Amino acid sequence: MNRDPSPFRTASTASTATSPTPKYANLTASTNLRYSLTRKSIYDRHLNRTKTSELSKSAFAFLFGEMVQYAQKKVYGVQDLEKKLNLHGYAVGQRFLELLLWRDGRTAKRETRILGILQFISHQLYRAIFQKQADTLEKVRENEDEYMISDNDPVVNTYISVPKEMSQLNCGAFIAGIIEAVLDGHCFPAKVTAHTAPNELWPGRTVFLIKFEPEVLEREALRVGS
Amino acid sequence: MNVSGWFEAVASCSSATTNSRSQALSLHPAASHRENLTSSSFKPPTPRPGHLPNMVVYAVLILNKAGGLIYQRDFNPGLQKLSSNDYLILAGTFHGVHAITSQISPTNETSSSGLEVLESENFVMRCFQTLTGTKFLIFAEPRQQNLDVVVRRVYELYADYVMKNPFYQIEMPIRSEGFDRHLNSYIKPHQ
Amino acid sequence: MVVYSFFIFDRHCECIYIRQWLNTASSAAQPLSRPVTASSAATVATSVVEKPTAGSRLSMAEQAKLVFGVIFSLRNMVKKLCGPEDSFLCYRTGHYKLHYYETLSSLRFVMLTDIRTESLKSSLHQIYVNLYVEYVVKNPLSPVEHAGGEGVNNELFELGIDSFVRTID
Amino acid sequence: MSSTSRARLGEEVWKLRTDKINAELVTLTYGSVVAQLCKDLDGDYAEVNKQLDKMGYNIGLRLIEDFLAKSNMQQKCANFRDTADVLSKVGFKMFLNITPTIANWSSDNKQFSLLFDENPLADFVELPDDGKAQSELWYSNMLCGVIRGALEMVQMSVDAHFVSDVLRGNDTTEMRINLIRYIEDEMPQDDE
Repeated sequence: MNRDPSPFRTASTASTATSPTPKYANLTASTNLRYSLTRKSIYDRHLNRTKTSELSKSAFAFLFGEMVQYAQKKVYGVQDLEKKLNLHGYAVGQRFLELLLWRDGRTAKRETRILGILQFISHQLYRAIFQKQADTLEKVRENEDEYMISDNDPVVNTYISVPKEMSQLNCGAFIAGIIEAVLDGHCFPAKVTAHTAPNELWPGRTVFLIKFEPEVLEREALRVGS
Repeated sequence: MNVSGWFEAVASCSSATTNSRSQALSLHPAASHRENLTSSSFKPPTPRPGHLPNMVVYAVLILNKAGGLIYQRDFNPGLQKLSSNDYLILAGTFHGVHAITSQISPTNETSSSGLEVLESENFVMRCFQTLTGTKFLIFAEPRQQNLDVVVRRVYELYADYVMKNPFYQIEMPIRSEGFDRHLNSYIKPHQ
Repeated sequence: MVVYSFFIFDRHCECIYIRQWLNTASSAAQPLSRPVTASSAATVATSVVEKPTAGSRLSMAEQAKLVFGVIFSLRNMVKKLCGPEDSFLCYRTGHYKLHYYETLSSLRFVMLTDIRTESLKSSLHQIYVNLYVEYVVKNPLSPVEHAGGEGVNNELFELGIDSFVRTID
Repeated sequence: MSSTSRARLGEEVWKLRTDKINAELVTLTYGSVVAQLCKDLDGDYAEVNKQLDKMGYNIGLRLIEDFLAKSNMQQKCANFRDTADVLSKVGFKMFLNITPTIANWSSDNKQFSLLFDENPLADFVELPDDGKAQSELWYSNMLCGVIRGALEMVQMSVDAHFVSDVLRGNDTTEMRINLIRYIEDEMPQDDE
């Protein structure tokens, strides 16, 4: 896995890397990069420096909004747009996972069971990124391979009103991408999609539907069997 | 007063109407078919910003910087129902009048502000023009004193739920379900 | 309270009376001692030469025209929004307040004051009843129509306005 | 309003009137946007800079309303020095929780620099080692567009661009802002 959460290091592999291959070239080979003498490069700073720092939610909303608008120019239809947002989320998720596990240090544990990884996502990951837990974690009873994580008010959607003609769109696809990356990173390949499922109290309630690849279930079955 | 210029500019945009989000996707119709894996306790919604105490707001209008009407909504009975075309004309007229009211200022002040409060027998209107030229018009029952607070809050909601909505096109009519919803819960209809 | 200016428009939308008071620091205390323009027929081609006065970039004639445009539009807007029974009373900007009173005979009285002034609706009504009707309408020498302001600017009316405005505070 | 009371206003808005979010989420999302552009534009960094500036401009047009609504500023700045002060102490504070230093005023008071000691957008970032990113890409160029767009909405036409960036190996991160002109108030065309 990448040692460095720079957006560039994995940029080219973001969409395909289900099991990232290490790329140490830049770290071992002599680099041509110039570094500031004022010790401001990423290597001069502690990775925990920004662990608790905050920015305004507005700044994120504007950035996210512009990302959606940019993506919208280059897509055909809602599905395509959600796919783009998912990929952005995926890139963010990969890096967040690295940070999270690195920060857990020696206590970091490799989740090996479906329930374990889902709980990791709806608790630790959610808390780290959104300062709250996911609201529910449920299993879809009809389908063995499907689970749902719900968020009553996804932070990316707070200010978004989806126009009528795109009613199927949920920009939570971005968060779905984050979840997908974290699942992939733990070798639980799955497809994650975001769906609007409002209730009376929460008009923006979103359900993330997680559909695991067959091999995940097979492995799980082996573990249960043993 | 020449209102034809702005009129053509906005005539093609339909009036701002409230649109309800279409039915959400129902993932799994039978709710009972779920196993709950968490003990996530029910949390009430975050408290809404305080409602208006004892104040009847009739309507809110928003004009873009060219005087085009981009939002109109009635909250409580008190004003006549006008056709969307009449509202467009009214907005354009007011836009022009507003500019003149700052021109005819008899005082020496260099920074002239246009009309801020208008009173009639039956209503009071607070007009707030932002530094970017957008105008917020709040109509309320006569002799309301706290309209500054209201207008300020409406501006904040606009900044949040209109400006931050990637699907809103600047200067165009506002069709934003989130804005409608939050405005409504702030300016709660009085019976 | 500071009164800046006073206008009367007749039913033909013509300005038949203008009065402006100097707005300087000293005049705030006694705003009425030195009227700048006695009275005038601003809208016709009499020999009225209006100098742009302090605090106003516009000549009085231009100002009257703009004032009328504003009150006419706002009056119509109010009636449109709230029905023909409603009437426009006043507006204020950050710097001044405009008071409006319209008689059933479509005479319009307009007064510009500072923004702290309370509603002048009844005051304007009294100017109409006690001054305009008394000194202009009942004046046998005054014409029925006041084209060009003729007949409004008589001495009694002027004095009446002065002393009346002095009592409004 | 004095410079210190502006700083206080910035603090107050940040502390009391700003909803917060995890900074790393913003940082990584911005990274993802830049990476996407580099990919879409095939490593043409000049184009990436342009696109970032354009996206920022679009944001600026909207962000100004949030700035005005939350800061409750109702008076236009008296001069460009004032504007610089507000930009740094209220604007940057409110959205990115930083207060870049204002420096290097031109003698006609129409140009100044913002020096970024901190830049949350660039935390975690190292530019690609491809021999050209470090001389061509302005990673945080979106900020220039935001400033241009926001000031345009309050009648100031400005040019903003980076002149140095620690990501390029420079010792400072410096943005130059140049007032081109004040835009006249738009008046409706009325015929009196």
